[in-house]
Amino acid sequence: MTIFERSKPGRKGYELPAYDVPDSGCNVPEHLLRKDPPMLPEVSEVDVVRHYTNLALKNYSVDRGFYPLGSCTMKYNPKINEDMAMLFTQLHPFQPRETIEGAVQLMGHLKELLCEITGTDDMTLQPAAGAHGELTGLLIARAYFEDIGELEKRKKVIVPDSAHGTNPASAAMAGFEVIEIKSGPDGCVDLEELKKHLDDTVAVIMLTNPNTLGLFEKDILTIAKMAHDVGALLYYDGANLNAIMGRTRPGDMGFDIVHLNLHKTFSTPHGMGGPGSGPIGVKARLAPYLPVPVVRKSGEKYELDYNLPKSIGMVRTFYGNFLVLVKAYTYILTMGGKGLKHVSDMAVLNANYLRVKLSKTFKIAYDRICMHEFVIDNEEFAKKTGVKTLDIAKRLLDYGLHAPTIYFPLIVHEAMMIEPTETESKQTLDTFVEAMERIAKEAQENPQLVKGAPYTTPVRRLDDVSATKYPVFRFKR
Amino acid sequence: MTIFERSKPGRKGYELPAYDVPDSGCNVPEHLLRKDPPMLPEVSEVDVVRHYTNLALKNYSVDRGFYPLGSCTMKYNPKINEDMAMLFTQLHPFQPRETIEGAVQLMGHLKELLCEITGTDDMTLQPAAGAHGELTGLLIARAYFEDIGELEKRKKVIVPDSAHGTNPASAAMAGFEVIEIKSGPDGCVDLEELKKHLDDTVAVIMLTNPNTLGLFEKDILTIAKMAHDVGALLYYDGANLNAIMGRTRPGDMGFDIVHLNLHKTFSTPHGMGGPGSGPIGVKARLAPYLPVPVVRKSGEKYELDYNLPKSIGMVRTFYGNFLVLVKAYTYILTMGGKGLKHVSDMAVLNANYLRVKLSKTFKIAYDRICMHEFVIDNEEFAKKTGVKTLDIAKRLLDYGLHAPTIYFPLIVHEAMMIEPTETESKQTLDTFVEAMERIAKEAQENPQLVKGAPYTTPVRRLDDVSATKYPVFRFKR
Amino acid sequence: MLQEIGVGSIDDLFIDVPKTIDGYNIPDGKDEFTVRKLVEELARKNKTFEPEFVFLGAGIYYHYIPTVVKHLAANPNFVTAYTPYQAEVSQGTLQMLFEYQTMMCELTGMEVANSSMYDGASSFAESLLMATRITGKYKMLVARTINPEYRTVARTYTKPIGIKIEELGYTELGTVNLDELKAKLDDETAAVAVAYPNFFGFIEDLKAIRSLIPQNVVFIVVAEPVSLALLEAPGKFGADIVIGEGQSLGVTPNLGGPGIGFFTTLEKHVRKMPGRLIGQTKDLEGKIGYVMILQTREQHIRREKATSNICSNQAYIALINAIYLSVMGPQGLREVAYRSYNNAHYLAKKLEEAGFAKIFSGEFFNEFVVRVPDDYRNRWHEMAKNGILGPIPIDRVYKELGPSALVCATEVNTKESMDKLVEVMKK
Amino acid sequence: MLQEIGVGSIDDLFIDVPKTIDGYNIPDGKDEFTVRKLVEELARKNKTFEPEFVFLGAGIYYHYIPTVVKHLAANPNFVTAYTPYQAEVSQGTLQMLFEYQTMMCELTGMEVANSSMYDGASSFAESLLMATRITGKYKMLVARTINPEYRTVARTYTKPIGIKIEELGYTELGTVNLDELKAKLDDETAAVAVAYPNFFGFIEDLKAIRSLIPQNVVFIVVAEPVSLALLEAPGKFGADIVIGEGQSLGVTPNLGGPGIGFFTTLEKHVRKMPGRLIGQTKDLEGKIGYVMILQTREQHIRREKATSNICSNQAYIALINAIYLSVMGPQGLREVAYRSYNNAHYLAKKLEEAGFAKIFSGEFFNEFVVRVPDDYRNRWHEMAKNGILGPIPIDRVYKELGPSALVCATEVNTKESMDKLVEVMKK
Repeated sequence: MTIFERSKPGRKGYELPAYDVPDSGCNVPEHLLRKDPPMLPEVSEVDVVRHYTNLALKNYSVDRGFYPLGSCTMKYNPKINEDMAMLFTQLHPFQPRETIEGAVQLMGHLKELLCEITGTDDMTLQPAAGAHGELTGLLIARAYFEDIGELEKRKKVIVPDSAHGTNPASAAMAGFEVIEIKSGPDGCVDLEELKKHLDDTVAVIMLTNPNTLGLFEKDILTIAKMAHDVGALLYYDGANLNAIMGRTRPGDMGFDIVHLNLHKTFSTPHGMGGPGSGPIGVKARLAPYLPVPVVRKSGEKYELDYNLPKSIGMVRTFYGNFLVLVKAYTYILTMGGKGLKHVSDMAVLNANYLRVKLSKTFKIAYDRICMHEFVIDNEEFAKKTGVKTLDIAKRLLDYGLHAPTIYFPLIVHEAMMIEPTETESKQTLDTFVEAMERIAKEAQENPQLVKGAPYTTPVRRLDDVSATKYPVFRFKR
Repeated sequence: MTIFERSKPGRKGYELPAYDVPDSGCNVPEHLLRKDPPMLPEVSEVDVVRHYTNLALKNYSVDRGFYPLGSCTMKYNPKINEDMAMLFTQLHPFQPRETIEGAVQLMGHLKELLCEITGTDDMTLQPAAGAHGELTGLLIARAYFEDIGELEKRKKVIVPDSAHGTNPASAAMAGFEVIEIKSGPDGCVDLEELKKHLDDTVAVIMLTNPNTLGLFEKDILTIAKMAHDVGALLYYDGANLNAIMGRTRPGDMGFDIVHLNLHKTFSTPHGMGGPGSGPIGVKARLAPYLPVPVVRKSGEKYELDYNLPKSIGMVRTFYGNFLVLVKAYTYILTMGGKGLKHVSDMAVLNANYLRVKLSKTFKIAYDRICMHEFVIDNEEFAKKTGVKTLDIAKRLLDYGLHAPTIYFPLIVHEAMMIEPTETESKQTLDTFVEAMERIAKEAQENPQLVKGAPYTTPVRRLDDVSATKYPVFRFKR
Repeated sequence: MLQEIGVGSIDDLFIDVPKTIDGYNIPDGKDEFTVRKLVEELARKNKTFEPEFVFLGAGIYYHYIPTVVKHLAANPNFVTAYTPYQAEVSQGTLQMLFEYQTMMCELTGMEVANSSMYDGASSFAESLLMATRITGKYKMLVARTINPEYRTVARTYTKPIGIKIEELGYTELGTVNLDELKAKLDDETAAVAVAYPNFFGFIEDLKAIRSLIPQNVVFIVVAEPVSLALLEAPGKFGADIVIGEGQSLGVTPNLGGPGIGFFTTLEKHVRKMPGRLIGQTKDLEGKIGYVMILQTREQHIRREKATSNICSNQAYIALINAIYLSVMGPQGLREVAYRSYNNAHYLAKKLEEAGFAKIFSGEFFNEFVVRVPDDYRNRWHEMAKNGILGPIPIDRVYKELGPSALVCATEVNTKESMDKLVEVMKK
Repeated sequence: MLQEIGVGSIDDLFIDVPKTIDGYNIPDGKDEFTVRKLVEELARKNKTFEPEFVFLGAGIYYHYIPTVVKHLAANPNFVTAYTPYQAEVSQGTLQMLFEYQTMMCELTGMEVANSSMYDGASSFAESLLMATRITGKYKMLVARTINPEYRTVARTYTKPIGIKIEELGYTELGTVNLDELKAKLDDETAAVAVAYPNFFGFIEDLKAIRSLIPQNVVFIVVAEPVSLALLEAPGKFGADIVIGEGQSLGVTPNLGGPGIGFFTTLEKHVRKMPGRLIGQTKDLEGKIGYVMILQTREQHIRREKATSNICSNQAYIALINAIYLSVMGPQGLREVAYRSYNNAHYLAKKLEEAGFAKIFSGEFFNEFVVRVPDDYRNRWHEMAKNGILGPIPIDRVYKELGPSALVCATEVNTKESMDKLVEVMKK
């Protein structure tokens, strides 16, 4: 039942304080005054409580169980992060500078920590999400080439076919032409293919490393050199940073622009899809183009620097999703340098354990040592049993587990992309393996069972197709 | 799965701060040192989070839906109560008096408000629950009779057969002999029956008014006079106060000792069974016997009075369940005098509406205007259909509702005691009526369906009998 | 586990990775009690103000937030869920967003709302990109009375694809100059954008503006959602796109983030719209359920041809908006809007009496601009020291106005606090 | 609704009720924002102390409470559920309590734990009543080193049924006088009760005590649960009943309430035990589940013959205990216990060096008693003004000791804060 169906005219769930300001009367011209009130719910406090409490019960979440969405890094979100963010909720972004000293200091310190982690020289914390960071990074690249007089010739951005969907979309928004290059047979960038497209018309190469197959681009130093030799910039998609902390840094590998997902690697909760945070770190020569304000150390204090004449401007208001920054900062204090290295060690260990265990039953797309995630290729499995990756995913829900990312990356057909993260125990991984094995058996013995899944969820399988074909965008009486 | 089965040796979910106090060595004699560590869970933070998050999902609660347990007053618990209690969690009960001024003031003000509501002259906030208050009240009666030299002859406490089970148990704990008297045909105290047992050997008559049938004892003023005429005290069980606020007060009706359940009438949450709070209000002549400390107004301030030489002592440490007091205080400020009257008006209206609607399908034990609750008598229904009250209760769970109190009061066979409270809307009441009607139909058409219920709950019907016959008190490996 | 994998050590799993560092130059981790102390220390270095003594708005507003909002939104099954990729175990998220979309449609008078954007500014920027997708044209007429930061963000977003933004000035009424609008409108114009109420707090006459704009020019309205309980819905005046910042609907100020951008339009434009959409459907037993729809517009399917690159959004803030609107209802929101309006007008009168003249003469909602002394900025800092977050000086952004400040009142201000402000400003 | 009921007005529903008042002499209700202000004002009239500067225990202790405890316990499906009368929709409550019972059995070394009592004092009182049920005897030997409030409550509870409490004094070791115990033990004795550690913080030799008590005399131990991570479990020494206050297991001090009483015993005594018990069973499909068991002992069935009148208990606090113990585990609890022990011993040494002699010479856990100057009480109030909650003077309760104070340290105190205390006490 929707909240609108719980509604009853005249019922209310709020009360405002007594009001003693003299009524000045309303002078708004008649035609600008609202005639019909919006159809918002009219419900009591208990109605509201029950509605949202019951909605929450219909959600799976990290706090309920295993959530192995590949490239989403659904790690556990420590509760202290939430408490710490609550300490900063009452600040207005336009308060006098001297009244937000602590907040600025936090941003300044966080920026330094993230620069250390990424191997970059400067950074903006403003982007609100990963894709927002990508756009910001590409706008910085654009501003840089414009500044050095090369924008006219450099119109292209190279993106491997295994890249996240946001990469090409961001490049297009930044006004670039997207060149997709095919991966090599080993799942990594094909250097020959890259060479074919690489010349001084290329502005940026965007890479995810490890890539979406969970494989580390082992030729990364060569690629960096190739990019820089033709004057192009190398962009790092940070979605998969959780794999390499403490061992290498994007900046050290030659990346010029690095984006981070604080809601992935740095444990801030995903909130059903956001808010996230997508800081962008850059090498020194790109710092003049960062959006304003940039937090900078000035003596012992931090200042907000608005004086960047070459800046791309702003990508959103104020300082970005500040509360998300507080959570990530809390996480880094908690883990410390050694802890972050341990995070990656355990994330990679867990992924490899799962890969090896599952390889006994499923085909791994590139069955060699992986980083924090790997991809199952169910193409043969589907042909043989008629049970598709989608069916397996739905059946996993019946086992009380969330499904991995499916049908991505596009280069693997019937793909299942699995990222366990470091916060899962062997026990949980074994439970997942067991469920997958049982489903494989079900697929052979009783494929209809799997194809009809899920059975135990609040709703059965939903009809996506007609939902888009005959869209219902909103509740109507 | 229990938390113990999630446990793995060496895993941990806590970390303490660095520690720099020099180690003094441990001088505890060897035989007093623990040899085997307790088998507590060894789990990570995420394990703990998932365990308790998933346990919570298996609970029904007021925040999920209708919870019509008769005599339990499962009203909605406003969220602001919780926030206000959180402001007082860090106080130590032995802090210097001058550092808890606000807390004492709150208790003092709350006491005055509750005295006004009950029509009593003084009060203790110390009892931790309703039954605890009953015991306290009876100990006060005992101390009073001892003080006036009548304890030797007054050994009896009269309790109607419709009383809560705690009444006779409390009387017994206070060293009294319990005399149970039968209700009259109208469900109320039978004056003739009462007269038969009433003489100067009676110390106390304990009444719930309205009683557990939801009927107001209309002869209450006569009963009070009869009690006082033989020198007995009249005790008010406050479980059902939610019915009469703003119209009459126990003290006005002649009650000498009044208990309250702050977790019923005053909206503090039930917490799966506690903490509650059971203040005891008394008429002036009983005030000297209250447990210490008593909060008293002294000029403009409140003081904690420990100087009561005739006091019964203490019934628990400190000031009772103080945080529960804060919640009740918040509720009274929120509702105000008029609001409390409105509470009772609506509670009684809702109960009568349900009664009339359900009377079309079920037999109401005493089908006349009721107060805040009423009782269904399913004896004939059970004979006719083979479906018992227990089955109906279990079947209600399948409809996403909580069941009423069942098999109570004992004087109605196959009883269902229904208290909707004032915080439920007509919509919710109608949903309940509809479910009850459907179950009645099911009972006729397919009794096995109802007798096999519940089907949709985390577990099916549980075996109580062997659980008690072969008790398993704790988890064992 | 290493044995199972068949390697000897963790290091063996990282053979492909060039070891450029050995750990970070970052101190060791700390237990949560120590971390708590450190962060609390930073928090103490900020100053928070009693809401009734806040007279600063400019896009972020203090409002009464009912206690239940925080309690319900804290549910971990909302907080720690992700994008509803598996709809069957995400019906809580999906239904909530569907209801949020409905509420935003109702407030704005529009037909379709997406399930959130990053903030008001990025919503605005995306609305201009969308106007170009709809019209194929690149010239935008943007009122100078739109929030300056929104216009900055819009320039950042639109420059790469060649959009040209021309500003429309304002009159002494505090609203857009209609003559200038008429003059600048031409066949190249993709869209006209105004704010309602605008950055100065003044209420643009949407009817008059729309009547000047040809039907094929996209009419974009940046709306303040609380005001829409009092003001006629932009949809009623023929807006094509209505966007804005949703922070004022139950969200704490958060130093400006997270807030939420809302984005609404008409069904005919829906395939040009950015962002995620939730739609109603049925499961295979005919039970109503909700799923993500029209995903072919989105980046993960359409890649470089997507209507936007947005993926992570502000879904959790949409939840807060939805809970807030559920508690307040139409009546509550109107009461909030009317008190805000009335307080601002009371304050304007008092300030005028105290010598702070209003700069504009039009009709305003809950903000307005006053003339202030040359040294006002110092006074503003001084007031903050004394617990008053006063009207913000705006002459650095609107140099043409000279010494001036933007005054804001909402329902949280009291007669007492407003009288106090007037007294302190006079000094 | 009135029409449906067939009455004309609400008043008609109250015809049986004598109208003695027309409303209350209580001000009208207030909105939550105003209520919040009023209660916050009261809260500001209290003083809270930084935990590291608290040296006051005496039954209620400050400990580190992991952040998750509060978050998980705040789940409304715990907070707003009631007694698990319908087991099938209360498995969360029931399993949690079953696990809580197990943890308390483990800590105490006993066989059965109930699912909670009001507090340590009422648990103690009920243990004496139970001893009489077991033995049919009415004489109790109760150590004077048991918390004075517990003894007061016990007298209140036990007097009506004729139980006689005789006190056992203590020696210069700070523990029970064994000679006195021997002397007072007789055939009428139902039980011997001691505390472990006792109110002075000293560790009673349970082995020695039990060896003096005949098997048919009930041996009751009042235990401090954190200490049981370090000290041998009372069950190992042949205790019949082990009870105590569970506040120290993750519960904030709360001005003393709510806390929780725990209550454990042996299987052979279980039918004499007060309080609710949860047991494991199966559903009709064989799935493990949990229900309330042995309810025939309880008041709602057995009425005046029940083992106790307790009904509402402290189940929610049992949840907090269970979460706390789950997070800390055996290792964490031991670390807490050992740090508490070590801190107290460090502090004792420092205080002794500063001239505050220990009054007792036995072995103590995390509390001990020192000799203080005559004017110490004033100094105690003075310290509180300066943010230190110092050792509490106990000479009003233990007059025989003369000027003395009970010093407490737990793991939250630091070397710095303890050194500071010593310095301030010296003044």
